[in-house]
Amino acid sequence: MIHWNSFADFLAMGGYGFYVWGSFGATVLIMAIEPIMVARNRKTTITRLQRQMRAETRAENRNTAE
Amino acid sequence: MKDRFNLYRFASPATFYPLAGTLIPYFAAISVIFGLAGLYLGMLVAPTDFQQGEGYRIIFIHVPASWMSMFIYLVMAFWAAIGLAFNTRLSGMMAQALAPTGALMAFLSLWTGALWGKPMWGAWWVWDARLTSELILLFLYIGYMALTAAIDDARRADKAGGLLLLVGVVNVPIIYFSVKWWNTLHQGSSVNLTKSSMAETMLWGMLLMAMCFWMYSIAVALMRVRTIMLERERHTDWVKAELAGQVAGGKK
Amino acid sequence: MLEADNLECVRGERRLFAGLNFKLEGGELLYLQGRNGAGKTSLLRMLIGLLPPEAGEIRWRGMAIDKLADEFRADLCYLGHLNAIKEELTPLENLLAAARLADETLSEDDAIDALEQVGLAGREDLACKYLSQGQKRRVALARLVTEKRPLWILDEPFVALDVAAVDWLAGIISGHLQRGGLAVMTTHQLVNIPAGQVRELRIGG
Amino acid sequence: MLEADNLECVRGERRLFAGLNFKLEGGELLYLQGRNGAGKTSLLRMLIGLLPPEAGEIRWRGMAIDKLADEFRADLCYLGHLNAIKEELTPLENLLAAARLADETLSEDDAIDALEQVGLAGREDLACKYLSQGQKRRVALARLVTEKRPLWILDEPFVALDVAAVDWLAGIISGHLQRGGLAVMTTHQLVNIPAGQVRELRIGG
Amino acid sequence: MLKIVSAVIGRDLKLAMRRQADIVSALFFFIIVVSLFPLGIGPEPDLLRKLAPGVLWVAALLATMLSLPRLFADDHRDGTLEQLALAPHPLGLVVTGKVIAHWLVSGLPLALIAPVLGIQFDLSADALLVLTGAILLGTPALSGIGAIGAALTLGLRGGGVLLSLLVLPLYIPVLIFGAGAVDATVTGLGGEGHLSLLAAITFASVGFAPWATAAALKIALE
Amino acid sequence: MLKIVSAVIGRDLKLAMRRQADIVSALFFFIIVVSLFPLGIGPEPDLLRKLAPGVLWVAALLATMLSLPRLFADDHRDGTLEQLALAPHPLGLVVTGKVIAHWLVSGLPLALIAPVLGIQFDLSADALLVLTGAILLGTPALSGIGAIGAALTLGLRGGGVLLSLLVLPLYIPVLIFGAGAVDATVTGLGGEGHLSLLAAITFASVGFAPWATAAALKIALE
Ligand code: HEM
Ligand SMILES: Nc1ncnc2c1ncn2[C@@H]1O[C@H](COP(=O)(O)OP(=O)(O)OP(=O)(O)O)[C@@H](O)[C@H]1O
Ligand SMILES: Nc1ncnc2c1ncn2[C@@H]1O[C@H](COP(=O)(O)OP(=O)(O)OP(=O)(O)O)[C@@H](O)[C@H]1O
Ligand SMILES: [Mg+2]
Ligand SMILES: [Mg+2]
Repeated sequence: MIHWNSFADFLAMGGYGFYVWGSFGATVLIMAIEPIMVARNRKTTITRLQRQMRAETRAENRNTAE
Repeated sequence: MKDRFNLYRFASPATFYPLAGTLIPYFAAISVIFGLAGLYLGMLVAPTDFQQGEGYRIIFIHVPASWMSMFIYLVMAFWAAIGLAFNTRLSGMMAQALAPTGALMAFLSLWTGALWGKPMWGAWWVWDARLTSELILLFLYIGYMALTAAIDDARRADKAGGLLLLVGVVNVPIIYFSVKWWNTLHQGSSVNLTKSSMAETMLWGMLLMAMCFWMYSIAVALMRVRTIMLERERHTDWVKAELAGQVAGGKK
Repeated sequence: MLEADNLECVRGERRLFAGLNFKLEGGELLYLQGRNGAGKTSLLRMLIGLLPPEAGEIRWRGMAIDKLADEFRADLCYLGHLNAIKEELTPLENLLAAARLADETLSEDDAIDALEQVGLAGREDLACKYLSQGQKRRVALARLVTEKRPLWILDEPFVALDVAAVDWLAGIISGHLQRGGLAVMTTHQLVNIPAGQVRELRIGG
Repeated sequence: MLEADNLECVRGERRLFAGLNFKLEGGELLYLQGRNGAGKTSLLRMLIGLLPPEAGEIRWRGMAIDKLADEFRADLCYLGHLNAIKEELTPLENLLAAARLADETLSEDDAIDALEQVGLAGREDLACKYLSQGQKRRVALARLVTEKRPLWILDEPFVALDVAAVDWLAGIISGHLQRGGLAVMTTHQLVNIPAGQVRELRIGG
Repeated sequence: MLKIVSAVIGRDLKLAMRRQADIVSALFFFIIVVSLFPLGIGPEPDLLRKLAPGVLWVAALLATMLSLPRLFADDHRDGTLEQLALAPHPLGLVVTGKVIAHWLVSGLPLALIAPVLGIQFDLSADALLVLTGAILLGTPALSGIGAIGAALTLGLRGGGVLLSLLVLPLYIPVLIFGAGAVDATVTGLGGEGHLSLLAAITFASVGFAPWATAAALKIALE
Repeated sequence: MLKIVSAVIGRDLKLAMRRQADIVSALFFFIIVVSLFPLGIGPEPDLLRKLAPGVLWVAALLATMLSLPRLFADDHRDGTLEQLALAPHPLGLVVTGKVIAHWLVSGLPLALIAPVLGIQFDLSADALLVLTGAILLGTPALSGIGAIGAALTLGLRGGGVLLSLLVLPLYIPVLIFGAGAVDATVTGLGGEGHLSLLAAITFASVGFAPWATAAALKIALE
């Protein structure tokens, strides 16, 4: 069922390789980078919020101690 | 009054957050499966197009990306309407979580369209109604993100952004029907479930890829909305518990 | 006539107050107190319907104010810390324009009378940008002389006024209460309102 | 060291003061007084060379300040009512950036020490927009801890500070005077500066 | 209803007259931008004639856009906007008045000066007529749509650039039909179709935009 | 001397990074304005190719101009400008730093995106190269000259429009030589002459403008 005769054919895309692979490449790149960015953003947000929370509890403890 | 309270609870971040967390892997997995199947059909099995040669294979990205760019905008407008009407907290967060993905889809539609246009029309870009309105869609996404980022107060940001989404929604039918209303270079609709003008494998490849894009968008948006929830609800008890749990249980 | 039912206010991320209740009848003045940032201005803006409360309801003559809409606003006169006057217009023009926009009829003579009462006689034709801070405030207060609406909401009305003007304004508010009007007011200054029933409400500890 | 000779100030069309003279030596504090709008801020801005006087001259170490230019400014530390801090930067970044722009060397450790002294320990990494009004003021004041310049010009430095911070700042100013520094200050609050010679100057009647 | 709209228009026009800078500067911006193009592109009359509708329209868009940030900003800063929102009639009516006044101050002068600038580009009398008509018909839509953006960005830091980001994409249909009308006349196709589409856009946006704007203003006032 | 300039640049870039909106919006304004023209003028590639240099340059002018009001406004409002004026070195050096930072944030991105937009107008590779070079060479002059206008209108009501009135006429030489360079390349004459004139303007204005700006700032601070 496979339509291509060789891997080189597949890469060449009948002369449209640049356009087809340009499209697929950009898509793969974006779909790989976006989740990574989201995950990284999530991690930094969590550490920041945790630090803020610790600072707040510390401040509260100080207030109640006084 | 009671009715409203129920709705409020249903859309409560505290219940939605863990639900989203469990759903994400499933959506991601489905997306990968559909993607692989779609690529197999589209890139390896589908025959050459008699008019466009192998160049037509861009369709397997171009059309799903274009569809998703419009669909995500509609979903955001839907959430905006809900948010403005019922003042639910979750809807604004959903809209904000979807926006970057929608913008990327619009960008991909433009990018792949441009790469397709060069060999087919001999130009990277023409000023035709569909292309222009898709470009406007990208601008609307960016405008929405810029507006919500510029407003410090989250709830005001949601309302103002929601209003913008609703005003901009007129653009979506213009994109969709532009090929009918104006006589343009861009090709008209060819997906028609009753009488398909496309080869069977092409059609299936495209539909599978569309599913892949759809599931991908859901997964990414859910990931993003979870972060937004933590940020916005950081003074509530459930977020504090969640954050404390993350320290004890290590990275999740 | 004016009722607050279990109001809650959240600004930014902080809950300023919750479960706030009061009931005000004709002839009564509600005197809001609280330190800076306690949420007094926020409460006033809820009462005039510009800030939707996080929870709870405000009723005027027994109806929710967001249902009443225009009817409620036709009974309301609000004076914020901003004077709402145009620097380019003269006091007289400002007063007339404000009345037209609030859908009231105000004759030029009445307007001139009002300006005279607030001590601006002879300055009716000077653009407001040449007035001093206190005189600008007086232009804004002139509205209280001409307006005959039952509910006054005043946010720090005594700011920038000298002693004589403070007394005059206190008298005006008393007269309003004696005619059966209601007023809600905040101020950091100690002012004695000679007539009418004064009730105090302290928010934010 | 700092001398004002027959200064005159005109703002808009009004003459605020004229024929103003004073002389300030090391270890002395000049405490400017006057009602709102008397021209205190205007005088301070003349002293730092941002507002040219209508008439008269200001001398530092015997030389006119507009001749000295950079040399004078290298001896000067000014704190206006604006805090001159960037909301987007953290207190630490703000302090370091201010020092670099003022051509001073400030190590990160010293900056952290200064922030701790003004009671901002633990907030070095939080963007300033999340700080309260008083905390923002403290970031601005942290400059006084790190800076070692002889002439301080302070426009209402106690605004927005709580009691503890007011005492702390009074102590800092005393220390500066004891080290032989000069200071010119305005404030509407009554503050006791424990050490150094305090001279008062009232402008505008 | 008409009373309040006309009261708002009267007040805004009086203020504009007192300030003058407002009216003059939108107009001068328009003239300068239009005059910049021949400098950037060169003096060939044929080329310029083809450019004229596009350039004039883009300049009109930009001139309108630049005057937008002040549409509500002054009223917001001095507290008048609050009072307008508290008046006993729908805020949408007040906004309608303000939009009309804005058009009278910033749109109408553009339409009046456009034929003069069109002559610089060597347009025919016919084309000048259609150009004027199109700008007359289209600028109210610019004021209406722009009001939404002005209300959404009211009081925000860096609001000016944000405003242009929000509003320019929504201006595109007006631009296309407005410039299309003149183009069609120049090429002999007749601009009526474009003009009627322009009129439809203007009616829709002047009718609908004030209510969206009023909603945005209420959000800004919270 | 270099130390203080680089300190200012470092701080301004850090602030721009924190805000992001600043960088993005000038860029997007540029993209949108450039995209508006073909919509107004029609899609003929021949016509578009002739227009491209003029349109890109006018858009660059306008994008730079719109970002100018905020060049000193933020520092003015929060009191930092006073402190900068009181630092023990000439204010002109500080302004030089701010102008360079402004260019890095608003001019450089325009130069980088210009070739992409040039493709939309179907320009040849040669023309794209000269276009990028011209924008790279010319935009510093825009920042420098613009800074004078920004300082002169600092704190004035309606400053934005006034600013454009002051600054746009002064931008005209940059526009003429910048667009001329691309034009000359397209027509095969070679754009070197224009480019060197552009470089001269840039050198002169970046060297001289900060001192005029510093004087204007001192007046605004009185
Ligand atoms: C940057 C340029 C382009 C943009 C913005 C664009 C945009 C879109 C959009 C929004 C759709 C989905 C709408 C619908 O399904 O009716 C679409 C579908 C499609 N596009 Fe494009 N397009 C571009 C260039 C091209 C080019 C160059 C080609 C091929 C020569 C092309 C071929 C198609 C096809 C075949 C479909 C599917 C239509 C259908 O079957 O429903 N597009 N495009
Ligand atoms: N739009 C807003 N977004 C976020 N927080 C706000 C907003 N407006 C006010 N706040 C905060 O809400 C609190 C209460 O503000 P409010 O103006 O109601 O105080 P107030 O009691 O009137 O004080 P004052 O006596 O100083 O007038 C303050 O801490 C303020 O910072
Ligand atoms: N740029 C200016 N143009 C015209 N008049 C001005 C200007 N700046 C200040 N004034 C006026 O000069 C007078 C003195 O102002 P200044 O700020 O020096 O007063 P101050 O003594 O510091 O008052 P406060 O105690 O309120 O701080 C005021 O009446 C003010 O209106
Ligand atoms: Mg208040
Ligand atoms: Mg002062």
